[in-house]
Amino acid sequence: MDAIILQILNGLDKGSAYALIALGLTLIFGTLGVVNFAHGALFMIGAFCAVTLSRLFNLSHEVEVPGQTDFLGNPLKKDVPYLHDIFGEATGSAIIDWSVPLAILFAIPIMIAVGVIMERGLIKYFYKRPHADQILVTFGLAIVLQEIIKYYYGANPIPTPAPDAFKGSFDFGAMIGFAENTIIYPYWRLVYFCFAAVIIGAVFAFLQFTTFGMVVRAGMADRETVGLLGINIDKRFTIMFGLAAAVAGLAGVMYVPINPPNYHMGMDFLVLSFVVVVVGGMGSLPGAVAAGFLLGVLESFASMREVIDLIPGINQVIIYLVAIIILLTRPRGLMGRKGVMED
Amino acid sequence: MLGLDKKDTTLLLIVAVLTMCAPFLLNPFPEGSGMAQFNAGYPDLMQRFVIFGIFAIGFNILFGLTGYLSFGHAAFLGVGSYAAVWMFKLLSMNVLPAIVLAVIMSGLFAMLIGFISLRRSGIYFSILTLAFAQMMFALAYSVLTPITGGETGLQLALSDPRILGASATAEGNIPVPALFGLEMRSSTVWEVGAWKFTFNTGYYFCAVIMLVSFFLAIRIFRSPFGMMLRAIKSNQQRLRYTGLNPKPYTLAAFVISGMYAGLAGALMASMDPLAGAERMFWTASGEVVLMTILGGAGTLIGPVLGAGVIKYMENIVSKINSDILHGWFAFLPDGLEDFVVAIIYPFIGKGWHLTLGLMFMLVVIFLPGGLVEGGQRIARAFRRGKKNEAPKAASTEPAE
Amino acid sequence: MGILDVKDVGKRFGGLKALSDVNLSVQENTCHAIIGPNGAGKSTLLNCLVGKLIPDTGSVMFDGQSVLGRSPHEINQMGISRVFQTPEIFGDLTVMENMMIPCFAKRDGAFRMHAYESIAAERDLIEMAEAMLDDVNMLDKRNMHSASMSRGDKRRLEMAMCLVQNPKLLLLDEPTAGMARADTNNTIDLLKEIKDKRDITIAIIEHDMHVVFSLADRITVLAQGTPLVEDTPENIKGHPKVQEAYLGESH
Amino acid sequence: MSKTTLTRRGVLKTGAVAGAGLALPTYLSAAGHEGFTNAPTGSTVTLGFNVPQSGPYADEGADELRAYELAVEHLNGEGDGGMMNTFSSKALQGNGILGKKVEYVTGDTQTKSDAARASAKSMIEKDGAVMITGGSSSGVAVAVQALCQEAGVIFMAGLTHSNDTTGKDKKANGFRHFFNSYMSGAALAPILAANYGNDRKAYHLTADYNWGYTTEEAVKTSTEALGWETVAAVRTPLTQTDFSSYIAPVLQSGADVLVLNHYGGNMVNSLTNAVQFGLRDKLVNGKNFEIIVPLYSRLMARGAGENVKGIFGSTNWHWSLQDEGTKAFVKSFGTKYGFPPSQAAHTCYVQALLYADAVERAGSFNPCAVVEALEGFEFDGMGNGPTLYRAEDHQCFKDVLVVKGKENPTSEFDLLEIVEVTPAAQVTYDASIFGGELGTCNPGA
Repeated sequence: MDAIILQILNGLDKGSAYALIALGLTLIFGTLGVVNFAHGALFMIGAFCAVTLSRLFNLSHEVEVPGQTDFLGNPLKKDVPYLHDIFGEATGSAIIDWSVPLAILFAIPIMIAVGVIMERGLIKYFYKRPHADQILVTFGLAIVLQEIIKYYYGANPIPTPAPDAFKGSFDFGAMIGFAENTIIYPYWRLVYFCFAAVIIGAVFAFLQFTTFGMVVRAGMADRETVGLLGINIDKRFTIMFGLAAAVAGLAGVMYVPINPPNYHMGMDFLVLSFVVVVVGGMGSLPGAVAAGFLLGVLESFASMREVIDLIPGINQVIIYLVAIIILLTRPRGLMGRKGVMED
Repeated sequence: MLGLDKKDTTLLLIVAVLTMCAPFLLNPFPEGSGMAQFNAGYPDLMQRFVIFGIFAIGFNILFGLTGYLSFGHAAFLGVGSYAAVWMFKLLSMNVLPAIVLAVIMSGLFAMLIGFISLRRSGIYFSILTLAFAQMMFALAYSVLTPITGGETGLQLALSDPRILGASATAEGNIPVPALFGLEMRSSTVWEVGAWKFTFNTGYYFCAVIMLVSFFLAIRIFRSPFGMMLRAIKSNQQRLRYTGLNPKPYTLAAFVISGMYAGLAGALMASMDPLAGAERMFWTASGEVVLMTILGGAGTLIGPVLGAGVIKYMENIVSKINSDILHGWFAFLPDGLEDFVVAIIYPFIGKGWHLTLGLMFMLVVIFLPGGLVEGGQRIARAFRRGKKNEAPKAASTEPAE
Repeated sequence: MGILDVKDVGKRFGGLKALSDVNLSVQENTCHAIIGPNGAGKSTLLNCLVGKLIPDTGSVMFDGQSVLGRSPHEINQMGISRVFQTPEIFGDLTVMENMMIPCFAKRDGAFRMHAYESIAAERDLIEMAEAMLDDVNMLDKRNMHSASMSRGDKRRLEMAMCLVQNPKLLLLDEPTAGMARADTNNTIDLLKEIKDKRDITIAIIEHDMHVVFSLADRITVLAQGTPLVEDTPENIKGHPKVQEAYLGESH
Repeated sequence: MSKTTLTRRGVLKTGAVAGAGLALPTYLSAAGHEGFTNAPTGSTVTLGFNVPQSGPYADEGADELRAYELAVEHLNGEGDGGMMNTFSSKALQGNGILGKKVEYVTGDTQTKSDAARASAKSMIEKDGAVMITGGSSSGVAVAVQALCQEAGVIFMAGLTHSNDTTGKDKKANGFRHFFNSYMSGAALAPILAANYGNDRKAYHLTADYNWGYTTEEAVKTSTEALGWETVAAVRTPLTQTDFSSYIAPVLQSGADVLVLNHYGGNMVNSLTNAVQFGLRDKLVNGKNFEIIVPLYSRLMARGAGENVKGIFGSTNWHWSLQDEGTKAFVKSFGTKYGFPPSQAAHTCYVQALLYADAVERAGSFNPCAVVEALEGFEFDGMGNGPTLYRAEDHQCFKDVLVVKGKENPTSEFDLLEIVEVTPAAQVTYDASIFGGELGTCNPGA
């Protein structure tokens, strides 16, 4: 029982990352009808926003440490961040410590700008082009973005920890009456889960309760008619793209303390997020979220020792296996609509 | 000729001449010159050009004609490679049985995966094929290690129990793949002045197979079957109400293109007897999609061009390092040399991916029909320049 | 017994009764029109005839065989060709290729692996297709990209594609919907010509009374999923029930 | 009508040209008249450096490449000579190899066996490389080694840690300086027992591919021999990025040690996740919970940041060693590039020098002569103490370093501290235990 609760928790957490990425992807799919292979790259850029901010905070000048030498025998120099000089050591350290949450504020305008530039500068010319062309151009863009990041940040993962207050884990099992150490859960993952829930809720609320959202939803259902109503769809599409980019970027920012980011993290998530979106059903936001959580939980269960012993290799294929089964039993995924991307 | 019309015959002949003369055409720069870096006329790369050409031609039969975008075609390439290497291990180093088994095996896999995946269309179909291929990759890399060799790949060993043929050569080495004694790796080198041209048995073997594949692809394109496939892409509903069943047609196209992939895999194994699981990773499937679109999906020659360009980038551009760059620009004054090198450096060598990505974007933005469209535009510009007075009837012809 | 016999056909969509107790018999070599107000179930009925939908109850017999449970291509192979409300053609193909596909379907059946043969070698089929194109005055457009033609031409092409198969029954689903008057008249002329020249049975679903009364030998009026009345055009014209059904629609 | 004739004539003409081309075999000359592949003929010799330049190991590859460039400098008599001054064999003169200036070509393995073989082949076929070296994974090493065996050139493996490279998949033309899984296990176990006691319950997370299997096996066997119990061993997919669902059940199992048989990105993520779950703050069975990473790499440790502190592992070499060889190498590398070399850089540098030295001593580039010179070769002064290139499996036997993540690093390079230098004798094993056949050297054409 405790093992099952444990994996459900893990799955929800994994799922929240999948759901966030898939949410942005399906916004673009559903509203714009564009297959965006650069979506993973947006996630990655978000993560590197956090890295960049943390680096900015850590901008330092060198101070010689008396009595110690570096590997070549020269006097050892220690880096002192400028923030320490400006705010004093305590406040300076605290700001550096909180660089990841602060990066959210930093990332939102950047991601929206990236999204808008991408849409206005490139994607807009591809609405009427075949999906194959969209794939090629966005894949090319993803490679370019990735290589630029690699050029400046290298290929290795870059550790960017969470604030000290959120390090470590708490014993969830003990709280609900299980034995000690049976269900432990890291603080930051709880933060991530809540964060994802808030973002998902906000996106839904935005689409549900604003006029803008209404038009967009109508556009997802029937683009031509909305276009005929004389509503400026173009502008709204641009905003949607910015929004999707921001969602992907924020997912990336907050993911940084969970796993150190590297330049190809977007590609690692890309295939998975497409699977999630399709399993959820093309053009369905709730579908994407549900599929994200479902696949996260199933993946967690498949990684249990008992399950692997029973079916060797199941943890390698579970996501794809589930995707195949769902697509064969439910032709349009969990909540897909007819006629979206079926040609 | 061979049941082709004039235009197709010309195309086939051009391709034949190009492939047969590839050792010359791809080595235009004299050995030792600064430009020799751009020579691609060495056996391995020439083999890759034609093998990936075959892969892309086959993929185009499915994607270019029916519009079904498979994102898992590399799985069949992998199956073909594994089957071929197992034939080398167990039966004989002759490439023919290996190729035959590989084509059959990949055909069977394609039949099974196609039968299931073709129950859906559009992006759902793409994801189904992707899922199958990823499952095959993951299993081949891990739990199926005894069959596939896992991480290190399936390779020949001195202890292989080869039924027809020796386990080891007289010198104690592993025998190499051959066609009735004609070793695939054997080459003759022809030195003309500063030029060096390599004629490799394996390359010519692959090239002949590629020409046959290309010829068959032309026949398929021009056949009633090919027309039905294009009709499927155009309007499945009408096709059904015209009394035709699209399912067996798409499945047949899927299996044919899977067999082409298997053939390519077998040839890869024949040129270099190793089969690795990475061959089935989704990026490998993506690569053939990109080759096809880059060259021009639905055209005959496009996929081959696309395959050539991508493989050229991967093998030539990636090998240019900063030393070579400095060598090229040594004639410039020092400061300027460093500046020029600094500008170019991010795009070559380890930055070759960047160039590739930029090229994808530029081609698809400016040449929506792929490289073939680029060629057509150039040709049209020439034609227009030549005879301005000629009526513009030619431009209404469908693109091929 | 007609060539097409519809018996007691009923179809529900959830709680909505789309068709009930439909009985209909189309006689060989006649033109039978099915008319009715919007939502009367005309399209549902048609879809039940061609295999797109399977009725919940009843039977549909064509030429002595049941069509129920068969897929569209099988039903076509039995001899039913269908023309759609908006012309369905192979837009990416040339006019001639559009014509060749039904020719192959007629001769080779639902599937044949003719991957190595050349289309150019099929002289018989090419002649057949050309003759049909000539019949509809489209021979000069044979190499045109069919998507780039006018709607009227597309309609004619679609009819030609159906007719070249020599179907026993031609189903027309509002063939003049959305057409200008001149195009409509052309279509009527074309259909009349077809009717006169060939031994063919036509079932037509139509909204436009002008079309119906120019072509039909018999008319069935459908209202709320049930046949109201079936008679000759002359009798239908003044039939009170029909007027009621159509007046009812306008309110 | 006239058009047709024109075409036909055109075709005939082309055919005639093609025919003429094929009718000139007398001008053709067979390659390799020296009796082996790519025998250097001019005043230069070309070496092929095949390292990952794209993909997750690109930084490691870049460091390898730096080391090779440094080695080439030293071999050609430029720079300060580095380890050539401390190397016990004095055959190298600083005038290239056998008087031929050393040139090199580079290629991108992408850490994929196919791509690695393609780039190695192009070096052999196009650039005339007489030796291929480099790489950052065992899959690539095994694949390229087999290729070199077939082509008749020498392969000097870069970073490859699987037992298979010089075990099951060993080849006569291939040599490995780097240590392997078995040695890691053998070196680590006594230190672990000394620090954590003999009564421990270990939980293994293992990368689900060949290298993972051999490492898991090695660590398991050697720790079990000292009294540890293995509670479970779970395989994780290569493509896994989030290891939470594998880490979370560890505590429940009653284990008090977690062994992460992961490398590269897998290692960074699994270690980060394990620390995130607070495993190291836990007390299980009355003991502190511990984490072990059998194969450490400083470059990768950097990716895991603070999480490596206090975690045991093994490594082939570390720049903080104090022997003369290491000091000389670190000095020349550090002077040139501004930071200390990684273990990957070290092994690559040493391999390049060892090859050059073997050629000098053999007096020939012939692979078979080189193999003979390297087999059973004993040397010192290369940073690892006295070392033997064993003839039976072409594996180097030398001391293995047991290291620990440093608590108070002074710089971003100073992440590991050496806990113990396990003597070579303790990690030596019988050459036959992993099977495989070396075969005979192949000089190629």
